[in-house]
Amino acid sequence: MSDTVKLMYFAWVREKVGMSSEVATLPKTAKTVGDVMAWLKTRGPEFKAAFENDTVIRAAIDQTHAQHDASITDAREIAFFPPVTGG
Amino acid sequence: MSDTVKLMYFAWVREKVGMSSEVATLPKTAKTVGDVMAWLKTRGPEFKAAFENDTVIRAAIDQTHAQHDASITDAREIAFFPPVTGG
Amino acid sequence: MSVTVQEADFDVADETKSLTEGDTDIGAVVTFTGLVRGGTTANPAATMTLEHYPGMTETELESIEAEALARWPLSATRIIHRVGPLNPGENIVLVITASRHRQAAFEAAAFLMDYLKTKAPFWKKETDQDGQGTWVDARESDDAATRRWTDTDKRRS
Amino acid sequence: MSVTVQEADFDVADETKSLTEGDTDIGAVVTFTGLVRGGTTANPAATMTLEHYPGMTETELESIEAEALARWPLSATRIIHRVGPLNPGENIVLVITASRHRQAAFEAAAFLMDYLKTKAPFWKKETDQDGQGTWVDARESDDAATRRWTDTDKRRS
Repeated sequence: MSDTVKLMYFAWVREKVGMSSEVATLPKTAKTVGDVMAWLKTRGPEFKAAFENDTVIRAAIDQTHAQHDASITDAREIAFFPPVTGG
Repeated sequence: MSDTVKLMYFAWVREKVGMSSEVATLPKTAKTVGDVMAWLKTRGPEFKAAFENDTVIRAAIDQTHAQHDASITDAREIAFFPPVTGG
Repeated sequence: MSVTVQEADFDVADETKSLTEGDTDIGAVVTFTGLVRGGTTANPAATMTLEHYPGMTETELESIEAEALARWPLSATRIIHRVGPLNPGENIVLVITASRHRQAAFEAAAFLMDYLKTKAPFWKKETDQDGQGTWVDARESDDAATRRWTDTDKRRS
Repeated sequence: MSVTVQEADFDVADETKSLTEGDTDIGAVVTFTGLVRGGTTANPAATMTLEHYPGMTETELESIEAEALARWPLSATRIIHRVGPLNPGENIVLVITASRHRQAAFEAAAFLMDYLKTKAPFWKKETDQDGQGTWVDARESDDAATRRWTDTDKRRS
């Protein structure tokens, strides 16, 4: 992956972290979606609150649904959101 | 049943017998829908042609679907038609 | 909760609106529209004429509708079936179901069409460009579609 | 064969007409309309706000539509999903399927809605009369409805 990645937050994840997107430099040890969430939790109380119960949070890499163990290699955009409720 | 009954014919049954309805006096031996069809076949070549392959013909007694072995007791109206093709 | 047999065309939007207007408990509306298909290159477009059994048709359709209302939690249903001469592309039949939830609306609409196809006394005759008329044959697949909803047979025996 | 995400309302009749006009090979058209339900007496009508993930939404909907076209012989499909603030009784989503035969149209419409409900990145927030906002929870029954179409999982792993 490039040095920086765009992180996006939707619905109550967005509300809890207090922003809809940011450009972040991830630690080199972050290899999967789960690793990114673990790192995000260390970034302050609002992130800790948002990702506390992280098993319910869904993710997408470059606008495609991704499991928590999915590799983030070459990812340009990683999004975090609750289970979808459209329709 | 009363002495007379209204007989109705639809679709190709109607076309083959050459009429859409008639009031008929059935023979006292006719107890079921099948008996009526057997009697109708004896009423001339057009009826014989219409009811020749009578297993495909459907019937209704007083506007309710009826099997060939259904009793015609108290029937006021008996209809004969091909399998339905609406919709 | 009403059925109509008519020669005139119907408007799906108008029918949907009058069925659902003012009822905010409805979360799902399914409409099914059946149309006259055109012919093939080998056998070009035929006109269709729909015959029915006045009186029994309405009774059967109301009975089918009552059965759907007993099986699914529906807010409203509507059945319109046209009769008389119809050209390719024209509407034949309309079924509308409205419910709180989509599954009930979908299932009830499919049920209504399956039952209508095998129980309601309508008959289609196609007339080709040479004026040759042919009564449309019933399809075994329609009987099979109806059987999936039940094993019982409601005909008198 | 198109998907649209928009704030504006849609007209089911207009969309159906533009999808099917001139194609006399269509014998069956199914429409599904999802609406905002009103509240209960205990918890009166709330307004709803629909958020989505621009870009991914369209990609997901197109992928769902392509999957339906691969599974059923469809003449045409249409998906419209609204976003932004919506009041009770207002339209949320429209799915239209057109086919030669009714079974394909019914099944494909139900499939599209099941997939849309569990794959397309939309989120609903309800705001009650006191201004209190609540994100709508996903329903396990929606996941179950989607699983009936397949055992495979298309998510990256």
